[in-house]
Amino acid sequence: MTVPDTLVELSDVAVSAGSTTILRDVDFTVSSGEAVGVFGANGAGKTTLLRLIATLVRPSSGSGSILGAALNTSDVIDVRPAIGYVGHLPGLLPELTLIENLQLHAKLQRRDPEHARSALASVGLGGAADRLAERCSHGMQRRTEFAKVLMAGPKLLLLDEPHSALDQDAVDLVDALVERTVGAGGAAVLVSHDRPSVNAVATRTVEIADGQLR
Amino acid sequence: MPSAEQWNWVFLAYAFTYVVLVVFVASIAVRINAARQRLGADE
Amino acid sequence: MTGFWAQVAVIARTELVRERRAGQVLWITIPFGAIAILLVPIAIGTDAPMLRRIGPGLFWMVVMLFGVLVAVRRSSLDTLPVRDQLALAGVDPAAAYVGRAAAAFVLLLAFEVVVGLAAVLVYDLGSGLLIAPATLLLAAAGLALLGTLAASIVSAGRDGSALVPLLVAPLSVPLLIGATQAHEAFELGRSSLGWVLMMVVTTVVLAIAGVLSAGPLQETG
Amino acid sequence: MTTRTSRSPRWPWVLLAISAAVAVTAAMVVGPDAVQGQLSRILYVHVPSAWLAFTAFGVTMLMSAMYLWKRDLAWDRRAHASAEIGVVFTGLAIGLGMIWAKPTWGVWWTWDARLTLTAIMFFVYLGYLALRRTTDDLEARAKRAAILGVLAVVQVPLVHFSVVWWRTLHQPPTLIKPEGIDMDASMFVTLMVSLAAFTTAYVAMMYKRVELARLEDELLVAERSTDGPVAGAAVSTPSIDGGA
Repeated sequence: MTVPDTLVELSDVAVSAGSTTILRDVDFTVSSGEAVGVFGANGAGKTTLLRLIATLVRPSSGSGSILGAALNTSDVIDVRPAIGYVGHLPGLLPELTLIENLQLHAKLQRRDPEHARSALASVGLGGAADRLAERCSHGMQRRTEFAKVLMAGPKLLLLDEPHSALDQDAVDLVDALVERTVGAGGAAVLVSHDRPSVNAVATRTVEIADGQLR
Repeated sequence: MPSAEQWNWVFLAYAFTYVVLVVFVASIAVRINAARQRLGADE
Repeated sequence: MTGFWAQVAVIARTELVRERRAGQVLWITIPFGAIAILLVPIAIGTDAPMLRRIGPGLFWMVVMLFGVLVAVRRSSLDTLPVRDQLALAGVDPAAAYVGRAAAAFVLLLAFEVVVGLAAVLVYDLGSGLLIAPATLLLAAAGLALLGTLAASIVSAGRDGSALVPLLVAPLSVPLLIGATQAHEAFELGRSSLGWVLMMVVTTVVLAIAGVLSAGPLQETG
Repeated sequence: MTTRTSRSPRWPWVLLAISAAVAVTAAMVVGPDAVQGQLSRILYVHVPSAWLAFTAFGVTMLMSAMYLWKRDLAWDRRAHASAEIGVVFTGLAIGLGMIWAKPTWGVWWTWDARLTLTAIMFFVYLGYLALRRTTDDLEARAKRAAILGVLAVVQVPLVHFSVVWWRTLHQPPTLIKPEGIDMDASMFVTLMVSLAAFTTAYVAMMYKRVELARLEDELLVAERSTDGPVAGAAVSTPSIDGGA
């Protein structure tokens, strides 16, 4: 797919769950080649902002577009394969092996599952490919998530606390992934409460507090 | 069945109806009061 | 449209692989159903002609009440991180619903066969029970669709697993009546077609309801 | 932030007191039925409660559909209120049916198709109410309950049809049915008066129960916003790190 210059555009967006407002007055733009770091305390709305950009949360008001697809329309389904989202908690099926998890994801996206093994090897999990996800540590599961992203080669990278539970090797790997995506004309949004770890790769930073960007 | 005995069943039915409806309405009233009190305490 | 059915197949296969590894239905639900068949004569008496007469009804009751547990089983597909990943992988919520119901259908068929065999042996039932593959298939399909739908309706809340059987049991009445009456009609040499058709209609209605509500149920919040 | 809920009006209760007084008087003075004798007076409470049970569930279905269409929680509260009232009237109808069945047929329970269906409905909506207790997220709760409310719409006719068909094959209708009573004009008028009184009771209860639902929702919101970092419509304050 062709990548528009503006990958993320949110204007005056609010998100509420029940009667609680989680995000409001959000104006946020991410252009091609940017890696934006978003900092804020726990509960400030970081994760919701990221899930909003990932099209997993619907805005309750305002408008926006992700990779050229307007939010709140069915167009977002078409751009989802170009989004690489790694949440705070690993989204692996515990009863499947690591390799099966990657293959499942590839099959659902109708991509060739063949590269799963090499993707796992490149995050240093080549030897654990046939281990059940539930028997892997949190860090290993997060590495597997990054292998998933590596296989898909997304245009828009969305990382929640990208360095948590990772050792230095994996941190370097994640940073390289961000730089590669951004270098190829894509963009990345990294949210964290830990400023130094993300500053290294971010081209720009914003702060979030009480559901508002500033 | 003699008429008097039939009347007993009729009274049972009406008493049952009365009790069920009154208890239900009372339960709504009690719950409303409890909710109002807790809301008041919050403010 | 091929995408839809490919997703259904992938989801169903994944669910079955999960079940093969966890073994919940095979090692818990099915033995539980089989022992229920054994408990009834202990409770009401071991009179052979009576058991032969009430056996088919007991079998269907065990299928409806205990088979629900197949749909209740906790699935890691329900956790938020996994749902996020599936949504981003482009999974159609309706395909996920049909896929999970298909897996539940396979498991329920296995449940029916094992418990049915137990009933045939213990209650000395004739061949009548096994000559009704149509009712076995339809009951499994209907219960799978209904149970999966009920499980996804309650999945967001607490205490969900206890609630599913309460939601499913009253709404499964047409399936229970259809299955037992079709069997009885068959035994009496009458046509079971009407009862089977009723089960077909119920199954179709449940499938439509499940597919239509899959989208709204997946939206979070 | 919390809008003070207005209290539900008093006039339905005044109307109810009057109509109930008229209805009970009428039910006591109207002539007894030739076959059933004084027992026929149970008709004037049994039939209206059964009728209102089904009406209340019908209202729940309508309000559920309205919620799914408009996504306004006010519809959800009406659906909830009506379901709870419906369950009470269903329980009442079943209880009264038993009180009537015992002196008439000598048993508390008969497998009459309508009675069986009423009992099943009771459990369907008990499940509906139980479902509502499983989450505090207002929107998620409303959506799930509404979907179940609509699922009941499509499934209950099938339940009804299957039960009726099942009973017609298994039980020749030889028993005297409540509706089999040969009703003269005075009995019919009394039944209508009673129906009006019950409907007034339903309306009055709806006002109160919706008020309660509104208060409970407000309470949930208030409790959430006092410990959550982002208050509903409050002026934003600088957040303290780790404030969540």
